Amino acid sequence: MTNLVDIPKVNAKNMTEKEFFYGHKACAGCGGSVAVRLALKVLGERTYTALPAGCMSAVGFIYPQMAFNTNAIITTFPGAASMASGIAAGAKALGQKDVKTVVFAGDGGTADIGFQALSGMIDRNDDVLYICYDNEAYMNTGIQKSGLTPYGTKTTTTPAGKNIPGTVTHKKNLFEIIAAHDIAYAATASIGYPQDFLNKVNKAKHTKGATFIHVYASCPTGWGTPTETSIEIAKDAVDCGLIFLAEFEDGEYKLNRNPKEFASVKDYLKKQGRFKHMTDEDIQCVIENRDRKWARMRKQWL
Amino acid sequence: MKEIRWHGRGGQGGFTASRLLGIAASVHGGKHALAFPSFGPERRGAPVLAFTKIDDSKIHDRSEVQESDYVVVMDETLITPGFEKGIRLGACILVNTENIEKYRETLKGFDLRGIDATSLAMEVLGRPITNTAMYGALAAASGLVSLDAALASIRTEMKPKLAELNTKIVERAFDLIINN
Amino acid sequence: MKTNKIFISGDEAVAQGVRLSRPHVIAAYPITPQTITVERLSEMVEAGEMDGEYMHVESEHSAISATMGASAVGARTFTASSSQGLLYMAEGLHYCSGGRWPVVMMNANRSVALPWSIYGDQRDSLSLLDCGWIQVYVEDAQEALDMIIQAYKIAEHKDVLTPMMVNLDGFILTHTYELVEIPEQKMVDEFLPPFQTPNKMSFEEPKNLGFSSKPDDNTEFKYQQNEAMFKAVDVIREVDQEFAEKFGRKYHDMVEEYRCEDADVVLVALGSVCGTVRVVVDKMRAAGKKVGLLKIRYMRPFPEAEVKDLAQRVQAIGVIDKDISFGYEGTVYTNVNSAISKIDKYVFKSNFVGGLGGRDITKAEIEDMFNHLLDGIEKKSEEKVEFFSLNVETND
Amino acid sequence: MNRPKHTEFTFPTHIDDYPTGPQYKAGYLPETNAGWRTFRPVVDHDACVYCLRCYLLCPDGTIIKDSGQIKIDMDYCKGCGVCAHECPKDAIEMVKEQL
Repeated sequence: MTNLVDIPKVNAKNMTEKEFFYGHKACAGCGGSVAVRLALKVLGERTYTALPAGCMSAVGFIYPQMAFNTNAIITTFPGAASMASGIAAGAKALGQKDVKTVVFAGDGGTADIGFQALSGMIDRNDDVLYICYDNEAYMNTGIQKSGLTPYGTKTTTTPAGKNIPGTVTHKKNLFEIIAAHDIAYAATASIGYPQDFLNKVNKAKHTKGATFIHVYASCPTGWGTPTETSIEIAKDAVDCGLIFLAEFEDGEYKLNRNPKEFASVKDYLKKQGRFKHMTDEDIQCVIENRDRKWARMRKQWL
Repeated sequence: MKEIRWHGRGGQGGFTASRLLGIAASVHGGKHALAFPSFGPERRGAPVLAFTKIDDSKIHDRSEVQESDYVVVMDETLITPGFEKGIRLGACILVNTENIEKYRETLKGFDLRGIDATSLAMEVLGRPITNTAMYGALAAASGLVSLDAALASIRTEMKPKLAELNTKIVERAFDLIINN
Repeated sequence: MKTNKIFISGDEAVAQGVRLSRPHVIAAYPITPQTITVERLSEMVEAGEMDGEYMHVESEHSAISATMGASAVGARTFTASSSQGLLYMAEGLHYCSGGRWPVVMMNANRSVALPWSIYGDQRDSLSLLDCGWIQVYVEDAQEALDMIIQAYKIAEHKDVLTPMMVNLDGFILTHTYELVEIPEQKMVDEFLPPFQTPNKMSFEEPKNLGFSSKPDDNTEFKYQQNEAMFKAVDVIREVDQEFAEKFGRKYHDMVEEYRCEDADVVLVALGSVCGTVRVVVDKMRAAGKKVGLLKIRYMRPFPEAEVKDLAQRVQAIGVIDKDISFGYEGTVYTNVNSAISKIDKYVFKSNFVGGLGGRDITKAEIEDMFNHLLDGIEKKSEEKVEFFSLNVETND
Repeated sequence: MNRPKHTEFTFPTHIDDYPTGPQYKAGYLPETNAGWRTFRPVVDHDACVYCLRCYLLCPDGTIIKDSGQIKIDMDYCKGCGVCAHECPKDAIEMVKEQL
């Protein structure tokens, strides 16, 4: 295995000028496209990209407009990981060297419908980097609840009203479910911390076998935020502790950021249309859940 | 066409014997053969059937065996009421038993042949695996395949060490029937 | 010609055909009665008799996804399934044909739940007739092996680029052992060239695959796909001819007529039951009855020309369906009927639905069908769609 | 070529003009996205320190490094304003598009 310490860092100054995701039809200010664009710049030319049904495939490949300036393919909704596995197996069988296969799938495509295939891909340790860009709902179909939609979120299938305060379940603990497969490398990230994300993609690129990155990626359309704040809001989520930055490597968890104090959860939520309806009680529920999670992570991971 | 029905218990090798017969008849005997188990999941210990069809020309008939010409019973406890259904009158029924006479009354109208395959298997293999003994006995009783073809099928199908023991048992069983 | 005949099952014959075709990637999930095929393939990979990657996928959906992915980088691929597994692949089957990836699949024809049944009928593949795959049905283990090799050549042909499903009846073929000739690797290599396709991602010529199309273009892509299926008819003929010249076995292209040349009535069937029908035809012919068999080999593309041609020559046609399209009739019958309706002549017709969930189809039953058709041409029986071999009385 | 450029597209007139199946040249762009903008970014190069934060974070990758200066591909900028909002020197201003 490559000594990860020796990998040259990729940053804004030295990264390739090539754009691999260009001319796409994503919403203005789309956080998912920041994640896809940056990851592909780290991964480079010799990459096969697989995307299930979802925003990034819907905005990328509408004949004749081909926005992936690299080899890319749309997969079935449940079959992103398995098609990527097949690509990696095909490339190996054909003797192709220095090739990486990457998946970009949304939260629904990853934590819900695509989960079985993802689990199989990790189990087989196929040479695929699976990146889940998490915007916390099915955005491509018009904002419906997924397994990664957090408590309190108003979506079109979890409307907030007098009787039900929007989504009543907490986010599925995707990162630890993935880590429980004893995967070679997994990480969480946020486009609000782009250099951290670049570093993690770079690490995954140089790790043979199955790797996974869960990147928090804002959606101004689904979240009810101004387009220009997409990066800021993804940073706020980390700063208020609702999203954490961590890695799982060699069987060990690592918290990349462990702030003494969190920024205000309420401020983060109230910036977004999807949480506008939340009462102080609802917000308290979110905070308590965050604190439970952090207490456990700090106890077990540090 | 000759149709052979094998009675055994899951794990006793009845289907293997049906295939050995098919191999002997086709690969080593120049005839055509089909061999198949009673379809479905095989559970250890459960009563199971296997079949072999042998003919001089290509066998097209894929329907179930309804009039067996030969029946091999690897374990005599498998002779239960209704056993004789689907057996052609006058067909040869070969039973692994110490005493074939006790079936004369219940299985009237059939050509009954007995062989104590269990003792033979214990003597040669040291284990009560009777499928190849019954196979050798059937070869002798039916003349469907020659002894040479039967022995050749064992060598085709089994690894050398196992084949050595099993050719011995086939020969012994063959002799027992011929000289009986 | 040097021959090598071994006594193997239909499942094992398929595995031999796959080995000889040298796929780069095999992805499959076990399901009775297909499992033995993938077990044998795993053993061949383990033993170093094959170079391909064997992927232990976690479902049939992933099996078809993985083969598509591998095909999309230019790899030759194989998968296998049956019944519930095939249905679980259904999304991928449409996807694969639309993507023009010439994946080759073996399907062990098995009943579809509920009630659960692991035994054979053809409802699995026939209910997926419209998913854009070439579908061939074989009659014995030798044909199964030979058709796997042919399937790659047909599916990968530049005018076709369409996936192909080789169907063999569960248990009756998959689990029955018979003498099968194993072709020489060298000859298969000469017959089957390496896989080439424009429809792949490569670093020399990067591509975006599997894109969306707007209403402006979608129909054209579907037209193209349909055209490719029609072109497959010619390719099937060429490949079968070339195969016959090379290996000495000919499978009569789209259909095989058995003793139809002067027949008054003909039974149409798919797969292994054709063998039993042959036996009955011989018996009835010996008794002076002018009966014959039309073995449909390909259900897609459908042998319309062949069925019409036969209908012009005979007075009655019966169709055995090991399937039922609930609320109507057997699927094979619907297709055959559609072809017959295009000729300007009355043909007495009937549909015999049976063999469901593994029930045996007996020679006596087949003889009854022929007699019904013979009566029909003398106006002594009526056209019907019936479930035959029911064990109980019905309300009709 | 570092990024694909807008390319004229000839619409198929014969069925054979279509690719065999859904596959096409990567990075082929018959359409621009310029029409999506209400506001356009305008860079004050004197204030810009070339930190490249805007380059890094542009969702559409339209910011170009050009020997010490940034340039913006206005064919594909959608005017989201991320660059202006994230600029630590306030060197980018969003101004209303004029017809």
